[in-house]
Amino acid sequence: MNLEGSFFVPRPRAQVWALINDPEVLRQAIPGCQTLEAVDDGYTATVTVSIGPVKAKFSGRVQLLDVQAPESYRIAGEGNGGIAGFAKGGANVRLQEQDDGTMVHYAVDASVGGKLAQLGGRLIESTSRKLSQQFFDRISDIATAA
Amino acid sequence: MRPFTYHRLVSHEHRRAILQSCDDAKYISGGMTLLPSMKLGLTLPSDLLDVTSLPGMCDVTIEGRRVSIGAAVTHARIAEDAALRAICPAICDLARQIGDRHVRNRGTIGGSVANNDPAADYPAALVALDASIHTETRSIAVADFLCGMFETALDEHELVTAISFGAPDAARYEKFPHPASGYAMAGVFIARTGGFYRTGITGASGQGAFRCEDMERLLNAGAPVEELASLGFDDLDIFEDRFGSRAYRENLIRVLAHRAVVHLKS
Amino acid sequence: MTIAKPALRIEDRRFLTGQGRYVDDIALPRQCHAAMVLSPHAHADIVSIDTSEAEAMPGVLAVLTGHDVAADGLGSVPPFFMPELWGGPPGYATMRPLLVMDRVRFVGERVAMVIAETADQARSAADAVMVDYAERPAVVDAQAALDPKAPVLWEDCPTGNRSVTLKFGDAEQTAKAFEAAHVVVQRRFVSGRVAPFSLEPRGCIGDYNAGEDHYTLHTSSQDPHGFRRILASLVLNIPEASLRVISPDVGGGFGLKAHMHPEDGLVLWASRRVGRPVKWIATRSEAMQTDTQGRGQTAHAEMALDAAGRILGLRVRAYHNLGAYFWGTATPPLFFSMQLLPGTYVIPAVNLETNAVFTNIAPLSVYRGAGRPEAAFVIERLMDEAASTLRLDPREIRARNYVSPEQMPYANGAGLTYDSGDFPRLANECAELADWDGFAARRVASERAGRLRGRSITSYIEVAGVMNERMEIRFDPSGTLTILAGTHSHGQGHATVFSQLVSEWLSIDMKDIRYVQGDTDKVLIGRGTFAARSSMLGGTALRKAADDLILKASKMAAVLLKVEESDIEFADGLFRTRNSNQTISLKEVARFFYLPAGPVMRFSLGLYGEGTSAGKPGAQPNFPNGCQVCEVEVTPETGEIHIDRFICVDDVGRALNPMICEGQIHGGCAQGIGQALCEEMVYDESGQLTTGSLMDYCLPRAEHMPFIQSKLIEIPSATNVLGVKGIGESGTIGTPAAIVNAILDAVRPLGVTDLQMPVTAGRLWDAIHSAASQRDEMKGRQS
Amino acid sequence: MSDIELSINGKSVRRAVEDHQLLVSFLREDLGLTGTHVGCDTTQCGACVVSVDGDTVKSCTMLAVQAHGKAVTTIEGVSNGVTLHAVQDAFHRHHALQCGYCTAGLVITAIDLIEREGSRLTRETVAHALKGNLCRCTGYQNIITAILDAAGCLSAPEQVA
Repeated sequence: MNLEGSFFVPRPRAQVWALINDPEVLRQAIPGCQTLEAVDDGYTATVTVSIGPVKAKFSGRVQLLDVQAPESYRIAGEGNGGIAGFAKGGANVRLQEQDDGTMVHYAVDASVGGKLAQLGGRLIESTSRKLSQQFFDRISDIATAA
Repeated sequence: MRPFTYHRLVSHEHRRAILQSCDDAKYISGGMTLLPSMKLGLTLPSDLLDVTSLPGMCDVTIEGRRVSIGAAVTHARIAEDAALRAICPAICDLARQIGDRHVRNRGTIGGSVANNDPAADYPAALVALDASIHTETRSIAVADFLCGMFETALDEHELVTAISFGAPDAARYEKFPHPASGYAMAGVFIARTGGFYRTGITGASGQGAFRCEDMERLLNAGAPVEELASLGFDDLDIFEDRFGSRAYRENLIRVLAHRAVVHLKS
Repeated sequence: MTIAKPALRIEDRRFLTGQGRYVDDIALPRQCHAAMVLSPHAHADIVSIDTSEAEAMPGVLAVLTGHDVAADGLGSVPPFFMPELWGGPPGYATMRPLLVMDRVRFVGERVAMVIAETADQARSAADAVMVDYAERPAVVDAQAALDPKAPVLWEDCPTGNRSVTLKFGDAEQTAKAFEAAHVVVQRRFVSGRVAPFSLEPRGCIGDYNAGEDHYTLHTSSQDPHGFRRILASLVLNIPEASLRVISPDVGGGFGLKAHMHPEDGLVLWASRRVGRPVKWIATRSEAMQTDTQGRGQTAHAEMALDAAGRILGLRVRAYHNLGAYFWGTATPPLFFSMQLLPGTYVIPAVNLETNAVFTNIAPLSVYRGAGRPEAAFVIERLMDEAASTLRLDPREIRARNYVSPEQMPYANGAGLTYDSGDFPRLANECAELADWDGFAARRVASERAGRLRGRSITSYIEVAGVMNERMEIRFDPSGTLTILAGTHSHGQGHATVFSQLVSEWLSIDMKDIRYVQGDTDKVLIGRGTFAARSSMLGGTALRKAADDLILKASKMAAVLLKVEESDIEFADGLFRTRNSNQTISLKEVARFFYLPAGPVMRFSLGLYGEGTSAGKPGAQPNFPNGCQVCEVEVTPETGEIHIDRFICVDDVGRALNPMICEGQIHGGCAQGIGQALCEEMVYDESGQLTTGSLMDYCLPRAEHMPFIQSKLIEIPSATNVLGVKGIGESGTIGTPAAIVNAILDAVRPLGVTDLQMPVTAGRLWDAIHSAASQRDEMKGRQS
Repeated sequence: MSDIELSINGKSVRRAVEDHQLLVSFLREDLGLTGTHVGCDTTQCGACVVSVDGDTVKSCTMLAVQAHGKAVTTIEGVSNGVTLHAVQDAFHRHHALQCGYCTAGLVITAIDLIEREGSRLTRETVAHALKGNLCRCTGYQNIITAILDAAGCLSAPEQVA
């Protein structure tokens, strides 16, 4: 699954950068995220995801990589859903300074393995898109409201 | 399959009582989506509550132009019901295009609606017919009920008991099935009531069935069918996969709408 | 007379009444069940496996891993054979363990096995086996795997991810042909991976008898003796006599079941470990991930022609995606996809090459047609490209290039010598049946209805009949007889066809013939059934068995009729003396072979005949061939494709049972249509299978199928006494090209010049749409 | 466990079954009626089709407890064991089966189809009605022909062809 998009936040770049590095913001933005705890090189997380009749609970880690403050990073996650399989993916996020705020550009990639992958491309693809979109929509909402 | 306890519900009191005692209960009606995902081990309920014997769940009632279909009525029954066909043949034709004949003999309208698969057929009709979804305690307008793919306004363990709608003067469902799964790559339901058109489109968007107001404006304005070809869907999350690009699915919506309208006008 | 008659199948009754007996229908006393733990990663090191939770679950008897396999000394499995055995260069052969211990190389690779009281319990516990993986980068595309920077699957393979390169023809001569060409057409052709998808998933039951130190395997197999050889000698390291393999009713094979799979060894071993019979039946999801697949070839092909449309040369560079292992019978598709590239045409110079490449997807093996459909697709698509370029009728360009009957036997330049065939005649008959000349009117009618009509004419040739075979015929004292077949029918109707042969040769009523196959304790040896081999090799061996039996019986007849053996003739089931009218029936003679005393004392006890087909001319292959005319209608607004006409004219050498021949053609065509229009196994970049169920993998349904009009032509094969040519694969071979060429013919006027399989409605619409956009753009630029 | 009582091929059967047991496993494993097969796990292949109270259903996607009180007909109950049912006979005469694995589901489906649609069947409607039954061997052509013949709908030219 690949998804690209961008949104505008009427806030200075430094402020947006701080937000997207704030674990509490990330926790609120990651769809289905129940816990997000800082560890040495990132965070451990538990996330519950529903796809139709299927509900899978993933435990895994979230890392911020290639950090070029205050301009860009890659947020990468991978989670093990036990019987259901695993999911992994990431988003390259870039903040572009503008006169009246910040443009946030993102490019998401995600893949799913194990039994979940057998649910059918239709469900996997649209769920990954939906969750990715939700994540950035929430970031956008939080940043705008901040 | 993993062990679970099966309950055949006989009344709503019974239903509530059983729910009290279960960790992770799920309703089963036809089971056409639930059982396959349970077989894969991806859904592991502790209890299955069979709703098909609850009172009224298998009734089809028609009062005046108001149609009410019990949630446990099968697709096959809807396809073949003579009274329904007399008042709203399009819903029968839609039901006849779901899955295959064996699936239609088990699968139910309530199960399909509660699941809200973005490529299921009924949601298109529900949207176009401005249907109401009934539960034991309330009735929910379809616009409020469908909340994106696989999401509905149902509370946890709230059970769909019936679907009702006012029969349109005329309606038509056109579907292009996915070659492998048989779900809709795109499905367009167009209803006309009192000279006004209402539409419901399924399959094409990852977010589920939607109403196309641009299309309705064209139709209500009496534009020639050829103008449907100018419809754009840029603001929608149109789905794409190996069997159909975004452009292809957008085209299917236009072509299917064209076919439906030609049929309605014939 | 029964041969050449459409005799109804004697095996039908048990299937029609639900009395067939497939592996999963067998329940052995005290049997328990196995489930596999599959790798969810395409490429990863196994860091650790924790079986403790699984072991504690209800009903679990054992949880076994690759370490247990190693500790018990079970052998790993090499390919059935490598190209070297067929005269190719040596390549890199992988050794595949039954359970992987250290590193997984495709999604679905088996890393552990759970044995439990019930299948549900075994599957639940398999889900609870915790495997910790360290992922490695994966590569799924064959050409990408040849990039020096690509992840390497087998570090000790000296040629990176390339196992072997096969070359045919003459590079220099071909280069000259291209220099002299009036026109060169070239294209890239992809025959994607497809699933054999037998309706019966694979399954097996292992049963170890400790008292006798003997194993029995019930398995869904096309080749029980082949399974036994590998399992006994390579996996279990036991004498073959210590293993009995029974292949009962088998619900379709299509090449998938031509070779053992890891589970066959695992259930035998597990049965020894737990002391009970162990059954394993694949779920469909599991089968989609773990089963071998077919095709998997990308070919860059170019053809040189003169101004008159005569072919001067053919150059092809191809890549076969082997998957993670060189496994099973992956060798034949490598050869046949190259060696049949010249097709039915005279091509003076060919330069052909394929590279077999390791990637992180499921292993490649044979699938109905095995290489021949890939070859036919390349040559037949090129012929239409050439016809289009030279503005020649597709029928005419073929007519100018066919190998003529007078040129037989014909060496095709790629290592095969066709023995017989009349390609021009087949093309003419096919075109006539298809009302070739009426096409223009039909095209106009279609246009009036808003649809585009296109057509194709496709010639194909296949090579059938590999290896040797053995058959036996046994009389019993009551005068009925049993055929013990080394071949293995799993839908092909052998019980009927072989009985027809024996019935005619020996004048024994069909109802007095019993047919036995698929049990290594009953059948001495055999090669099973694949590659359209059974009518020729089984039939030839059966003929020899009948001759052997008649010879033995005629000695007895001579004694009974009190004449010299040379005075005895056999005809119509009777032995007759040449000079008198004395006769005695074969049945009566047979009875004497079972008497406790009398003339039998001079002979061996019992009457049976055995025959093998081996050595020249028995081991020469035959070359089934045919012609197909296909007409399609395309609805341009949706890309929907309707196959309106599908005519097959097949040279079957000799039709032993025309009804069964046509049934084989229908089934083959359906698989060809599937590949052309909807079937493809697709992996994402990380090696995850994205077509893991029927929700995404589109198997042809009744609605997809045209009405196939079939005609059988009999031009006897010179390579076998029956004159037969194999029919089992024929339908699959030309069909993909026939369909795609017809579609292209329909949409070429819209500017579409190429299409890759599967040509789904969406893909076709996209092609039409982008051709239209390009046209508009060109117009825009010009104006 | 639940107690169920149902009719199988005309005979009354009373058993205790696990709640999670599928009808197909009840038929095959508990009753030994192995003519009904399993070919997929996503309710698509139709190898497991049986008739329940006169409706064809996929027995791999129905619980045994859900069959309580119902009348089930499997392939074993289609004929009397001596004479083939007209549909079975047509399958035989038209070579409508090869490996036989999908055959039970197809015969049950065909009988139902003919009972419902009778003489109105055409090649197209039969092909459409077989959407829920996969066959990998025959290419469906002879199956459709057999069904049309059993329904008395085979047109004369086809019989010649």
